[in-house]
Amino acid sequence: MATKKTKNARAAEPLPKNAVRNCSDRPMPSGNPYKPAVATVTEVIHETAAIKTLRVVLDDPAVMAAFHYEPGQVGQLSVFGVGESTFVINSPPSQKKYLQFSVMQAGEVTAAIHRLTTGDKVGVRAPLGNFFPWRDWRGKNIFFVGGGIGIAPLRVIMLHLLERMADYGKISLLYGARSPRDMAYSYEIEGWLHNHDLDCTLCIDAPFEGWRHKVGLIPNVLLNLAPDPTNCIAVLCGPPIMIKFTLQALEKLGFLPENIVTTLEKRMKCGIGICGRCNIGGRYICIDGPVFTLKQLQALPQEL
Amino acid sequence: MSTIRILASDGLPAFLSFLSQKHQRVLVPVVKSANKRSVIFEPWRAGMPVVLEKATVPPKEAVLPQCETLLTYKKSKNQEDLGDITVSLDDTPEALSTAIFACRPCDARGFRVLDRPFLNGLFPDPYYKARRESLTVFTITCSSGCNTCFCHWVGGGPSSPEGSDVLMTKIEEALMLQAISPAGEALLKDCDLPDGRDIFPRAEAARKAAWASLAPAPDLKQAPQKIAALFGNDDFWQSQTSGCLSCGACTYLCPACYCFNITDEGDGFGVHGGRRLRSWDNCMSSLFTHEASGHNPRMLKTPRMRNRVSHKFSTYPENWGTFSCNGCGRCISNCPVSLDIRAIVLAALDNAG
Amino acid sequence: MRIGIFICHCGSNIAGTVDCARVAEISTGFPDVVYATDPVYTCAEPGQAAIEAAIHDHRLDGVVVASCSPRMHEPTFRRTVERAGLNRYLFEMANIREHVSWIGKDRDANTNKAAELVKMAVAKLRNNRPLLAKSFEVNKKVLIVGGGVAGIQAALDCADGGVPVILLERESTIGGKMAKLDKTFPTVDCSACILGPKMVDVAQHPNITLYAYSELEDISGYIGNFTVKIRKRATYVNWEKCTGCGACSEKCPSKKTPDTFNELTGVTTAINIPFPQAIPKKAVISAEHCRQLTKGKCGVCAKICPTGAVVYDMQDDVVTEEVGCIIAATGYDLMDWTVYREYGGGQYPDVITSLQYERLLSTSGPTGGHIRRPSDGLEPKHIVFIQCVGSRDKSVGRPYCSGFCCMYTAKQAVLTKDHLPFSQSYVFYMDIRAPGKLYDEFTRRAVEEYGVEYIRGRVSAVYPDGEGAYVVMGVDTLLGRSVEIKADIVVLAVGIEASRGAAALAEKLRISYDNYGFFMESHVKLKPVETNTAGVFLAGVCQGAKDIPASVAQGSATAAKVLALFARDRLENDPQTAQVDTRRCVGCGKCIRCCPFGALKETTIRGEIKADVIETVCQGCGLCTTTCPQGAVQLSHATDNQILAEVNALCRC
Amino acid sequence: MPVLNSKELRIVGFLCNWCAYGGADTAGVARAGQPTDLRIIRVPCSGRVDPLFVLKALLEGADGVLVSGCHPRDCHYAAGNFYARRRLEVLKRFLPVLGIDDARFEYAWVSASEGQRWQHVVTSFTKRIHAMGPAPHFDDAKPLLRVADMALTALRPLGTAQNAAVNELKQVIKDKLPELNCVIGWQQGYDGAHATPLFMKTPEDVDKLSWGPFNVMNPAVYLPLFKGKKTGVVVKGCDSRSVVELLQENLIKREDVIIFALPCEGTLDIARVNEKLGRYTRINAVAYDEAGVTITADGKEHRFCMNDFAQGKCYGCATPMAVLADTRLGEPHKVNPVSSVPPELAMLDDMALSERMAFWRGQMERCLRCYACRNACPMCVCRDYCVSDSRNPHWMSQDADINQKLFFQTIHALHLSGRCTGCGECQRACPVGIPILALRQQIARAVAQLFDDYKAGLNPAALPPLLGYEAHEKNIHERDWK
Repeated sequence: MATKKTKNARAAEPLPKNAVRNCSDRPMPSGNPYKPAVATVTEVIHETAAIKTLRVVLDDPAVMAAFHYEPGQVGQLSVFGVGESTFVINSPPSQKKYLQFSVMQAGEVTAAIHRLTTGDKVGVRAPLGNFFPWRDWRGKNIFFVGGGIGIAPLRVIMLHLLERMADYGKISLLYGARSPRDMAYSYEIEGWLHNHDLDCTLCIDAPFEGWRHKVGLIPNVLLNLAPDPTNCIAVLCGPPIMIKFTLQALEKLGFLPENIVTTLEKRMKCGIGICGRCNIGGRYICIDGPVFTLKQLQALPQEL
Repeated sequence: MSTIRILASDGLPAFLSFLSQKHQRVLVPVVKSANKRSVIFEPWRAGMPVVLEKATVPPKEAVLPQCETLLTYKKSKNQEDLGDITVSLDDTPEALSTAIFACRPCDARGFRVLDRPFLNGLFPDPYYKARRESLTVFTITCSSGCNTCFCHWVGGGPSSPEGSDVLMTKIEEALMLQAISPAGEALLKDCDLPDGRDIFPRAEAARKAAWASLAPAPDLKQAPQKIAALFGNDDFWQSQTSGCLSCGACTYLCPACYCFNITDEGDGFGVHGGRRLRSWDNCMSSLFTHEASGHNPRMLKTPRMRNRVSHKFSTYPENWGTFSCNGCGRCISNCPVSLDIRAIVLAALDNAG
Repeated sequence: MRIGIFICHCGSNIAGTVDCARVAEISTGFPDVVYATDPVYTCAEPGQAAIEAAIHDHRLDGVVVASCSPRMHEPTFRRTVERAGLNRYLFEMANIREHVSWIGKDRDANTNKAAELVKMAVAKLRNNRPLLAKSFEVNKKVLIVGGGVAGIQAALDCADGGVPVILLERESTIGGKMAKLDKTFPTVDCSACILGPKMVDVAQHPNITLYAYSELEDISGYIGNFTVKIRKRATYVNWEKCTGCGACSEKCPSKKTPDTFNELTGVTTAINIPFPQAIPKKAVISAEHCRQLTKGKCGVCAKICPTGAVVYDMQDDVVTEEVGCIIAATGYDLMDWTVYREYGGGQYPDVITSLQYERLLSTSGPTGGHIRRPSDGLEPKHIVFIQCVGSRDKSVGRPYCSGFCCMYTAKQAVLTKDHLPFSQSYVFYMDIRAPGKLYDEFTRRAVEEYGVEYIRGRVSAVYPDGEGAYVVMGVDTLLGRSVEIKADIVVLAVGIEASRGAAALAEKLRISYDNYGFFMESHVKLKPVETNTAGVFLAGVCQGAKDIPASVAQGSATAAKVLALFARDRLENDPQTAQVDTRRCVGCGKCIRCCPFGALKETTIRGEIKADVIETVCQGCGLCTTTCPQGAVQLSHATDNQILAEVNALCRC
Repeated sequence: MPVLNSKELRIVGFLCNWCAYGGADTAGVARAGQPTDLRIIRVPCSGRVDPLFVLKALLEGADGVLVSGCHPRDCHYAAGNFYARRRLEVLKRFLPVLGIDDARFEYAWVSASEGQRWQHVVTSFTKRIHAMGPAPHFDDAKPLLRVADMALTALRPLGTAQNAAVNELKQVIKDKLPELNCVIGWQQGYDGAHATPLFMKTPEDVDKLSWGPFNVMNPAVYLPLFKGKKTGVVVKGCDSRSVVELLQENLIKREDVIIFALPCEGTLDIARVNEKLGRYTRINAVAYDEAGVTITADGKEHRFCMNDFAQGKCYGCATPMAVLADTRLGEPHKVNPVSSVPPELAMLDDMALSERMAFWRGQMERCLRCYACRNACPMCVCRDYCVSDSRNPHWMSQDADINQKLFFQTIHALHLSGRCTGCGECQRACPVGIPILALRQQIARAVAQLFDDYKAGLNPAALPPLLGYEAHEKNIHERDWK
């Protein structure tokens, strides 16, 4: 009864160059992009009062084994019955046993994620979005600046680079939070501090009893550290206000816009460039981002 | 020359019945008269009075329903260990093979606007695809323009064939049916309507007359750049937006708007399971971009209006090479406060010029 | 979530008509349920232990018990789950006893219904969130409104317990109605002799601050932290200086002032001290009757006063006090008995109320304790007492029993015989209610030793016989005949109602009151002195009719409540309060207008007006949640989503 | 778990914890046998029972809903049941306009000691529901389309306000302009048959101000957006009621708004005008006379007499002049003070319950959920935070089904209880012409019946009735459960 047709004429329409993103090197889900893979929560880590880290394993062992992503790519994590939300996969790709997401509680979905316990089922649509161009950074110094939950995407790229130390120059991290209690990955930080490959600086906003590290707002601490912009890529992530002032600090230090990299976050639904929420002008954070250089952002309308 | 058939007005029920045999549903415009005349596409049933008017609501629903189930998720328990849950997903698209009968050229062009992001983007949309591929579009050409139409400003026209499988033109009491696509061709060949090649010249004349009735169109070639350049001009956008009520009449009645929302209903337990729904969403609503943190990049109606107009006349063209506005004018005629997108675009051209 | 279900058999109370095992089995199919069982007695110690064990063994983070009414055992089970480490609000109950097994016999229907109630409980529980109480400091000071015997008792007990007391009295002296009584039943001891010392104690107690001639103006705040405004009415006498010598009263030329203390049975002076034992013993000028204040001419008292205490231009003064809790002990007033036209409706001078008669009996009364008729001052010979005048009478809207009239009528009849040995008293009664200790014995003595004639029946009319006496017409229902008795004086046992202004006070205190103005206790049996407003307690007749021993007992009971409350330095609120989602609130203020407790206020967040809940004041009714159109105010533990979950669990199937 | 086959019907009870639930317990303790149909949801107070819970239950499949709480004056929370009584009574009078039998919903006061009374209430209510049988559902109704009869007589002469003192008003506005953020009014829209809002900031803007039968929009809708900024607004009589209601609810401040008023002689029902005009390319001329407008479109003349083409609300309008204004210019026509039933409501009044259900089924099907009704409503101040889009609370799903669409309309209508001034903007804004104003009109009628002919937006000092109560309600009587 139904007339099944292929509309050849339609596919043949030449597309303007903007419509075709160069995504050939990007791992992407195959099949129905709206259909999540069912996964099981294997571990829940209480990072801070507001942040939990989830480790999940895709239920289909074959899919899990073949799952491949690049550092910086995100996943749509869903709690069935509540909805989906976007988070960076912050376990390094070398970690094949599980996928890790760090989630700060803000709205309905994140609250539901915070209520998950070991054994609960979630849906994962991943990997989505672009990634840090780490291959292009070979031979350079990398300076990471993370504020609050912004450490999550930095963690994956940082660990990824540390695994490839030979290819890079000096790797530094400046990680700031409001107070020691607001620092995620506290159980790893000691290791970072003692890692000879990493120059790790911690700071908090206000003095705190027993705090042995720096005190001050990230941009100020950064200006004091004064990293050399030559042959250096600055990668930053954090809340909007921190980004704003850190960018100013980096520019002051002489970093060029093309050498400043950040990841953006906006409300997303489809995650595949259609639903119309996460656009900045004609670019969609979900497919054209989340990783942007400052130079790219400067070319876009200022609507963040 | 493509296949041409002639459909006498009294032959309409028989032809719709023929289409019904070929499709799971045939959507036809019918009058839903209330205190305000509204013409709505509805599945045809024998005896249903069809009006060949421009519908109040475009037939976008045929490919992008107001609400559809993207997937059902069903949770089942392991009886040995009740905490051990298995989730099964079903993502079969809800796709009835559909013929749309008597939409307007602007409506048909709307499908083309949707096709690009849904079919040609980074991720083809399987639900849209399933419906689109089983869709046949019978478009009726317009005999004249109307007070709110501006299809010819944006690349269309009263007899534009774009997006149509069959183009129909009214000649006195009959309809001339002209195959446009191979699918239309096949359908017309298959039906038992008489050949209409001899009336084609009359149809052509009618189409020309319709074109002639239109006022000259302004040149919108510079619109994408000019609107993009106006991005930071808050005064401009504010002055264009002050009357806007932030309702969704413009977007929901637009054949080329396709923003959507995804929401979950139900926890997944029980016989029916839970459903992940896709529903129309409205970029003019504050909640559209409202983030869980409370941050909202388009909290005020001014940036929302800017985004809608930009999408139609600047960023969609930037990505896809053509406007995502077909000039159907529904957003103008149905705006509760009679805002006019034409005026905004013209003002933008003026302002930046 | 991991939910455990416990379907209680309650012995055979539930299992008799509900297949509990089947309900447990059905429950395993409900969302997030990982464990279900059907213990025989869930509330018993082993049953509770089994819940705790299941929480540990099955990693439960939510529990549903289907058993009796949550009004019975919800607190019990909340404590149980809390012992096992769960938040007490991650618990729900399904009432399958009172609402299922006890009211239906159809086993299939009951089993199905029980399962559905469990399903609803599960649906709600899945939306429950842990709630934590907040603690706050307590201002350890108590305000007692009303200085009658109940208030006095409460004040003394609180003060003895070390709590500073503010005692508020509307009249110029404390003592209340009891101070007007001559003797008290059943011991017939002198009222002034037993109350007087207590009143003196009040005056002398270092922990008691007495505001007489004062009223409660306004109140705000919540348990532990009330702010009260007290209006000290102008007495026109500086009480600091007044020694209570009474010289002013002796010389006051305005001698026709109605004597309210004496229930208008006599007259007094415009400046006076109500009675010799008054506390405080201070003079007050009645502004309506004082010549200086009404006509601007006189000034006698000011001249005569040895300490110069009279201040004619005194104004009301409003003082503010901070207290932690409040006791209402506002007592009663007599109902307007003049509606009884058959008794003369207030026109016959010798048809008087029992309280007036009490004043005639009292040595400090207008007749110096001699019983004389108001009309002609003669000693009466025949005295008729009519009971239930405005009690147990639906026709005048007074369906309740005033409680103590039977006893005081007997007392007054006995005292009458003592005063006038040759008199004869008659009592028309409906029933004799004498349930207290030694009460029945007392009424029998009245009949047997004092020859009071009790006639069971209602009086249909009282009218003058034209010779200075009255005819009382009634029916003796025991003998089934009508009776006519000649009376020199008729004493009406007028029913009581809440004291005037009680309703207004209740509204200030945000407590409920019934149709007659009596304040509502929290639970008629188990919380008789608490109200539904935390930190407000009730003592005495303001809560309902009771006699002196009961009032005193209740006064002490409230003191115990106050002392218990103040034993803690900090209080915890019930976390089932409203919460405002400031992101959704548009600041329209509808919730603020509706809140019966004033628990919502406006606040400004980043320049925008939002509603804000004072959690300690919020009582958790949820009216604000219903009122807020955008659902920005949600009552914790009864949120829209929680109730919707129950509705959906029921209706969507 | 379906309702026991043939034995039971679905009856939902909302009981306050303190009285009614206790009463049900007391009945249980007394082994007072009852039908098994009822399922009880325990709430703290009957005041917590949002009428929308009742509607939700009825729309989702309940056959009956019973609400029970403390007797008036016995409320554990002092006044919760007083509020509940008003709201539930309004709901009860609202249900029939939807086609829902109001006998399927009842409320009763039962104290904790009244076990017997509870037994009686449950038994008789269950019997009643069984006598009515399973509730019909909107899903199953066969769509019915019907059009309201618009042949109406107005309470005052309708016209085109040709003599209105527009020029004087313009001068007044120009004089006031310097102290104002802007003045809201109307100007000609994309053609002579359509007006669009005008935000006057300069004298040149003021010159664009139009006054006449095309000024259909209610400018009050914009006022809350200018909260805190002194703003002027030109109003018709009906618009002024919205302004007053906003003042009543403290949503705008009197000192922040300057009201300019001219007498209104009625506005055109643009939908009917458009229908008569049909498809046209351009308007050549619009000519006004006292009684109507003549529109020449594509060379063809169309005559629109105000008496035939006014908006439905204009016929019954009793406030042609602003009820509150800082500047009033001109005298309005005298209004004949008779009460009239608005046309859409009259149409529904004439229908049987089943027809009303079929009617709404037929109407709501085409609802697009665009929320133009909501956003055009001057009283819908939650707009951006409307429960229709919210997940917490999660009243509605995004399903495009009849129940969701109708439920939203009931939310809007009930939220407007005692607040709706009947400006009709919801209905006018609806792009697919659903006569949703009738639902608000029924609420307004119920409120007027219950609360001494109260009408919203007439007196800035009046307390909206659903935000208050009387201990003794003159027009709400307890139902007899004996």
